[in-house]
Amino acid sequence: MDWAVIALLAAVALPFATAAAIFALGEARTTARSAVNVVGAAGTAVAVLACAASAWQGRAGGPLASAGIGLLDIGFGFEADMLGAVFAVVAGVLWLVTTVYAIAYMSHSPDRARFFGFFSICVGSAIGIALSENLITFFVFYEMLTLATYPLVVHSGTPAALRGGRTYLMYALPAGAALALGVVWLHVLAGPVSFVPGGALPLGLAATHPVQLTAIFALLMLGLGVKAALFPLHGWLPAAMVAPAPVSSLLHAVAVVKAGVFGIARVVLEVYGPDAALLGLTLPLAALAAFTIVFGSVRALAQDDLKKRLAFSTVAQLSYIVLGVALASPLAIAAGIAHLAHHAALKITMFFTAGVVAEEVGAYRVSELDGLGRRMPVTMAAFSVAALGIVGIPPAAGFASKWLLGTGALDAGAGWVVAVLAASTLLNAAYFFPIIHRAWFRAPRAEWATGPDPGRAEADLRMVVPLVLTALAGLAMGVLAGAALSPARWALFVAVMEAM
Amino acid sequence: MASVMPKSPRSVRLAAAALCAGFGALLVRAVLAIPEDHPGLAPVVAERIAESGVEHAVTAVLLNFRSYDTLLEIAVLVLATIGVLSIAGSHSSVWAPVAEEADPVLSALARLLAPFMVLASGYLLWAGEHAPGGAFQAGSVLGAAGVLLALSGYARPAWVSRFGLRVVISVGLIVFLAIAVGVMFLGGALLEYPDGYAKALVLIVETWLTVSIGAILVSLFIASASPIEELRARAGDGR
Amino acid sequence: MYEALHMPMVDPSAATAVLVFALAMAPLLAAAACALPPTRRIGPLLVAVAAIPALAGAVLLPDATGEIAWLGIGVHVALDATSRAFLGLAGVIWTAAGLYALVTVETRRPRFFGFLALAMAGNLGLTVAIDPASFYTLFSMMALSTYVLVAHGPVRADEDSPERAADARRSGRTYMVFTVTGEAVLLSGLFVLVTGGVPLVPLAAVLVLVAFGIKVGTPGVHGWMPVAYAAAPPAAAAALAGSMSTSGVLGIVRFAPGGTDLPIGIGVAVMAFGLLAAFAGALVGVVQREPGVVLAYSSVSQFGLMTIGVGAGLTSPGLWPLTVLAATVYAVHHGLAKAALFLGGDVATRATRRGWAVALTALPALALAGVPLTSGSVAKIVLKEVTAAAPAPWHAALDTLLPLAAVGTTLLMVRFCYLVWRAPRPDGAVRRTPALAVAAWAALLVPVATVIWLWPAADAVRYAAETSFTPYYLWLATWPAAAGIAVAAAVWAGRAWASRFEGVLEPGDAYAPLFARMHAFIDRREERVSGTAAPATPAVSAEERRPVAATLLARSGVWESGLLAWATATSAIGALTVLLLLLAVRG
Amino acid sequence: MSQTDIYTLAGAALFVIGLYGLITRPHLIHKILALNIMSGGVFLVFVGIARRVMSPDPDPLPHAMVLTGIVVTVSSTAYALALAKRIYSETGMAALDAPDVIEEPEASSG
Amino acid sequence: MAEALLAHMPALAVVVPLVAAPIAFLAGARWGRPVALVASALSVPVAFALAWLVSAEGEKLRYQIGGWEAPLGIGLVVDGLSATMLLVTAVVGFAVTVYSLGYFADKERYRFFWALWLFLLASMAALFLSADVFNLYVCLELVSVSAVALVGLSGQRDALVAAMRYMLAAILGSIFYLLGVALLYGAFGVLDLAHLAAVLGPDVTGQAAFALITVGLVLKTALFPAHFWLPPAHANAPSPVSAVLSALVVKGSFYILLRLWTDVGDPSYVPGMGTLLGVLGAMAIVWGSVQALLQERLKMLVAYSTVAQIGYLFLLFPLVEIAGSHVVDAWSAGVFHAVSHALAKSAMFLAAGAVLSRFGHDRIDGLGGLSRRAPVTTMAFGLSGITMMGLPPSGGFVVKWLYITAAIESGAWWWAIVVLAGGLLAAGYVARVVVPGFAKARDDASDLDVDAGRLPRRMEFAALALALAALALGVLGQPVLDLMAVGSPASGVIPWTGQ
Repeated sequence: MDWAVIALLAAVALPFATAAAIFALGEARTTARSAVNVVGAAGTAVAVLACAASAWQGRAGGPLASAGIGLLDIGFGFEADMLGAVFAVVAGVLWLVTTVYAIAYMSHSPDRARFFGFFSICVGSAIGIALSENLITFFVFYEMLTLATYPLVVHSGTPAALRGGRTYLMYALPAGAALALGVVWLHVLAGPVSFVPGGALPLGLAATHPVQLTAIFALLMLGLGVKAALFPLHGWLPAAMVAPAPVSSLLHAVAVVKAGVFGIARVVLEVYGPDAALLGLTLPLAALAAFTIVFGSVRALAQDDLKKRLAFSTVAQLSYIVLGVALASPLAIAAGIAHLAHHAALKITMFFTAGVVAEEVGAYRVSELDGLGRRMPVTMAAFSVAALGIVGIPPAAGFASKWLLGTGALDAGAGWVVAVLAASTLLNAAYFFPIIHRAWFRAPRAEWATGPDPGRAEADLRMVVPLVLTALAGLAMGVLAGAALSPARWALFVAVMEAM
Repeated sequence: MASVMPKSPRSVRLAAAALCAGFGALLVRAVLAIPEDHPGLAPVVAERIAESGVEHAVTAVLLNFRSYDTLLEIAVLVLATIGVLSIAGSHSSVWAPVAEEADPVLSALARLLAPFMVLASGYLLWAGEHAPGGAFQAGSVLGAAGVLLALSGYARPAWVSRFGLRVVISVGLIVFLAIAVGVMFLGGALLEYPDGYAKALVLIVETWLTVSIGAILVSLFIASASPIEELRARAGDGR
Repeated sequence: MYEALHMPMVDPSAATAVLVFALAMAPLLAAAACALPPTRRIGPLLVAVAAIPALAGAVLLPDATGEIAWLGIGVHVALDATSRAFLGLAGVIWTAAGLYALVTVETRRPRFFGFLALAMAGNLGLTVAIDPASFYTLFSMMALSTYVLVAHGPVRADEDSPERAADARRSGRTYMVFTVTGEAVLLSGLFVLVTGGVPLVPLAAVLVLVAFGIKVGTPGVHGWMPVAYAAAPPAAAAALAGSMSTSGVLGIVRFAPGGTDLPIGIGVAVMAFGLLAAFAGALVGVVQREPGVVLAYSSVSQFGLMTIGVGAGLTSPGLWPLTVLAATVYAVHHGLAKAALFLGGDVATRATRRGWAVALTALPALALAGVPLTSGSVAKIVLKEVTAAAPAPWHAALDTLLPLAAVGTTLLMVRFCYLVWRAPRPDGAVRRTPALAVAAWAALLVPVATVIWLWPAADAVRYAAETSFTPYYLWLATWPAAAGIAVAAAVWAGRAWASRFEGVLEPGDAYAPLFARMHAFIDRREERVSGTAAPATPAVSAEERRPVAATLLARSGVWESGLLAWATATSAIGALTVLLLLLAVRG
Repeated sequence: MSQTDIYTLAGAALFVIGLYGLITRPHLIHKILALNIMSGGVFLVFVGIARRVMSPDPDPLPHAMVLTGIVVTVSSTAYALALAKRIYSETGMAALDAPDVIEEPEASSG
Repeated sequence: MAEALLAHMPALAVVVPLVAAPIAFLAGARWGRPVALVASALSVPVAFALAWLVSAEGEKLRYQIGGWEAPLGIGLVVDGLSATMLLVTAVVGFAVTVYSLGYFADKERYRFFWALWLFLLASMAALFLSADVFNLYVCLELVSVSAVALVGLSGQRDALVAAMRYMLAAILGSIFYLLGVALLYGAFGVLDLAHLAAVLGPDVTGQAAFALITVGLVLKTALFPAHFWLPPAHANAPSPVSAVLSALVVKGSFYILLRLWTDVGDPSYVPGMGTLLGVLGAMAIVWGSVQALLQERLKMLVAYSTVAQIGYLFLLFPLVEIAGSHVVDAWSAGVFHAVSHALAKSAMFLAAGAVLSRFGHDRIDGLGGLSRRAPVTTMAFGLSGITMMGLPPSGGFVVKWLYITAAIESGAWWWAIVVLAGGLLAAGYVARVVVPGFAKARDDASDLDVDAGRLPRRMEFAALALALAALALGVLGQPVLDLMAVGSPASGVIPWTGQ
């Protein structure tokens, strides 16, 4: 086994091993558990980066690191390819950051062993999703993610949390059923489906079985659309915001939701490939994504709860990725894939901030954020950078995706997308700028001034440093979008491969 | 027991009658279709009976050709007995005198009959080798003797301890199993009696089975026979 | 972006371009200085001088082009005649504004200077970034940072109050609505422009023109301008009016698809909007009560004139290079003059005895009016060269109308000077206007007077400069100003009657009621939301309504107990037996 | 219809009768008895089958099976009776279902 | 010696627990425990050895008891199916034994448990090995009596009534079965399964016999609507017993059905029978799940879950009947379900039993904060719930995968809908237990006794181990799939064995 295979297996296995160790250590041994957690996360980060490196080595059609185990006639397989590496690195690296954040954030919370254990499982599932070589492996990890997220959503155990969790399951489980049906059906129809850039369906199948393939596509989208929060399957995401901040940050802004869009990318690009357009499946998907973008933004506008506003923003932003993939021109695909990383860094920053704000000053609503910039300037600066980035204000990363998406849409002959982007930009600004405005331009709320050092009272460094890092990453990914190995450049490589 | 005998509603009875009528008709159809032109396994039994160590075909089937059935059947019997013991309350309710005061006539009759019944049991056991009979019949008679004694006020003999009771219930099965497994050490399969030993081994098995079956039947009877009121009273005490 | 897939070729001449860009980005360092605690004190000073490197670059460096591939999604930089002019303009104005702010802004300095620097960097950078993405990036950086400046509130600590700060934030809100809309339209337009292909060029043109139209206060999308100009601190207003709005002109010059065969209607429409701006700006402006608002409407009017030129240029492809030159010259002239007016107005109102200040302020005012010997007269001649080539009815009409517009400009300037003169005197403690502020203003007057004469070799400009001394043009430049002054005198004479018109139109004119409603709505909503700690949602209503499914579910439990009853169950088995036997014996 | 059919038909009849009783008789002892009647029916069917065989002696296999079956039935009946008795002693009831499922008695036959 | 030992493995699988049973009876309350532990532990290597033998051989093994060849004597047959079931029995049996050591700690009341328990294990082994229809009857009775005796063991009122109901149903089922055997013998004159398969022909008596046997076994398997005895019996039995009843005992009668319908005959022997069983199975899935949603007691919920999960077993028949060349997927699905459900359901009952014995009640309403109070047990319950839902990675998922594949392949896609709907309903009832477990522990809302002591670790971990095993089947299930395919009716066309 060469290093690449070891890295591949380690990337998938380490989070699960970490989870097992956390469960075994139990509630009482906080220090050991945290140490294990950080070490596991760091190891995972290294492993996913190594996977990315091996994917980069094999980018020109060279052999990719792969491993698997047989079951039925297809088995579970893993492979470190360029597309998967994007998601794996995003999930793996942000996990390390989030772990540090979460250890501080949860330091006074009960049931931490349970929390961190399931958290690790979620990340492992996300990485498994990223590195899956075929549809069934993908599905297995996808469903694991579904379940492992649940305990985190309901972690606080309040009635609201339980309600949120129930809503989550009500969406996720039927979706899993639809996905299962789609996956099996496709397997029956097309045989084992490995992900191949440019599509994996046997030649001529689209011509002979158009109706079945369309139905399967619909089932798959139904299954994946829930995690991707495509309208009208998005309802669980705002409800799931009852989860603790680290969950909202990494899972509901990155790992879980992006598992959905990543799956859509896999299915559209590497299963259906050109057949998707041939069967007329991409345009409806693009239209749905476009609608979701506008819809999510409009809903975000009406939310006073900070995390819900962010959640609806996520609903809208995820559809950028779907839209890019559905448009299927190289630049649009690149936009989608790049946005996977861009949005991750930006949105996680915002959720980190929301958590810090809730924890430190007990503010949960946008209307409670008056003057917060003066109370915790670094935190709110990071938030503002991220918000501007999401709006698509250059030079933060959101703009790079938006630019690629716009040009890609026109390449694909879908000029209407530009109008959607414009509308989305306006709406994004309309729901984010008031937050920034409040934080920086309104007089601070009276009760905050009573602290020992009212002017400068940032939260625990273990929380502030992660969110600053992610904000900087979000900035850097935009500023250095053209640099080698930037997500945008990487996405372009992938997109060119996919489109060939 | 209870003074009222409830019945099901008329609708249930009508539905059941209709169902049973239909079922009966179909069953008759199936039963009448049983072919009469094949011999079953009788010829095979007849062919191999000489190797079985017994002369009577049914006994040969029961204790040699299909001795495995019998082994399991004894297991059922022992098992049921354990089950009864497990819900009958304490050991003491088993093999306890059923009646407080023995009927003098019954008592005399029991004294008179019991030795003969034991004797008859022995005969049945011996006869089973070549004529209808065998361990079950013998055990039944033995059990009947025990029941008679119990009904006539005889208590459990003092030497029959808890452990002793368990031994006597299970000894037949244990011996049977020991022989079944023991012959495997002689190179055969399970229950494969070595040539020439079949007769003796079958007899040994039957003898111990008779003892156990007798004991089991008595136990079952007595466990079921103790007065309900007494049981209820005991249950009431327990609460 | 496809090129980005391969490693970019290193262009030897690119070094200069990279250097220019780096110089333009120098304010970012100053911004960082403002943000970081250790250097926070010297941050403002650094900001004040942050534009000087770029200015030096504009003056000293040779023409150059190049690409910085790793930055953003690839930044294309060019230092050519146009960008040199705009970079120079920006450098001068930002330096003056920065120095002026350094000594006049007393409140919230770190934030103010930090964002001043960000806006500065964006403004300086966009003058040399020639690819759409980078231009847009820097344009956005500039425009959005400006929000902080507009919403800053009073600069003097003794005038600061929550109410006034809130007023400023409302102005900022207005600014933001227009700016973000502009960003979105611009982005759309740039997308279409870059990838839309030939058939979509008209669409691209319209989108780009609308987007930059917002920046230059084209009628219909001008509403923010009077509000923001008036609300911004004077230094910021000077930069905003002098340089940042002017970058809208640069945007049009760079990205409006001039030089191509556009439908003539676009050019004509642009000219029509320009004319409307020129006259309506003047008419609405003269009834305003605040000097800043008057200047804003003056900007509307002035940009209208430039718009007329652009419109004319768009009507014929061959005319575009001259149009670019004319727009550039006019933009530089106007930018410098307008910045000087803003600073001068502030210097004057700060003074108790303000005669000298008003007098000096009149200089750029006269330049705007285009009186002879001023930059205005030359700029107008260059512009006229373009409009002269406009299609048939327009060229004649413009000949008649443009001088009338100059009358309007003169009236606005008179009104401005009057308002400054009449502005309330600072009471009580005498606060001297800082010498550096006065110096910064005065320094700005120098290029106002000189730059047009020192314009780098461009035949059209040189020709215009020479032409401006011909009697015809002297007359042409003089009479509108004279007429304007005459009208002003007449109004003064009839001020009892005329004063009824004062303030008939709020800043923002047609938009004013809209703004009022918007602010009222948002303010109300914010108050309401802030006031209630928890939303009044019914706690159990959803739980208590029992859906049909739940009822069925509960009912099924009853059925199950029926199924569990012995008679039912065994009957079911009997039925099953009958069924199975029927299947079995039917053969 | 041969002579042996009488056995098998009688067995079938017993089976059905037993089934009817099992369904309709709520009393536990009745149910146990009904099951025994059904078993008896099955044994009769076996006996009939043993006699059908084309040989002078009856087939010993069904007989052996009947014997085994009897012992098994005895065992389970014994356990069922013990159970019924224990239930009665615990609950005072000799039926499986709550009284409301069963109709009120028409007459006492105890 | 080793070879001789291997040759006797089929007999040993029965004999080991069967010998231990009376010994445990003799040994009494105290010494019955080690006897049971040793015997159940020994069964595990025996079962593995058998599995290994069968895999190595690649075809059915026969063992003739008493040395009498088939039509006369009784044979034991070991093929992939029986080896698989034996393996599951041994593994679950051992885990439950370990659990029971904790559950029945020092309880004189349960002194007969160990003997009854070993009889049950022995009878299950005998049943899975028997190659003779009449011997199977005796095995069935042995299973039933030991199972019923175990249900009634506690002597509590509900348990006794449940046991009575179970007993009557079991006897009724046996009688139907025996009547079927009588008719089979009457029709064909043989009892051995292989000989029966050889002579089986279209014959009214034979078909009626199959119908009667099916009724009897359906009753014993508690397929809807014959499930009336199961919920009270499984819910009121001592928890280790519940585990084995749900995991193994119902599978015993299903196993015989499977043998008869896919090994001796095939579903087309009585046309329409497969579809009928499938429809009942589908109804069981829906009805059982819905009832599970309504239960107030944890163990009742789990019992109704069994009613539902039994339905999955019977989906095998219509799919095998219509699947044509895709028999393999449907058949494997059914058998694999028997395996994975056995592991998961026993884990579930053990977990439920742990809750019940620790907190003294199993009212679902009173389980708030369970995950905090008993994390390992909650985890075990949740993990086995994953198998119930059929979500990956679990054995249940493999089942779902195979069933859906078979349904789509054969064009009978509605069975796939049933399978998926059942998974969702399962999620519903699993959530009813797991969700309150996450609820914030408030003193007024939780009914969990704060002072309740710790459960013995072996109890909690026995449940967890079984749940993990069920989960592992979803990833590492290939050896099991390979094993059960050996000598199966579908082995000729099973692609994964390469045959």
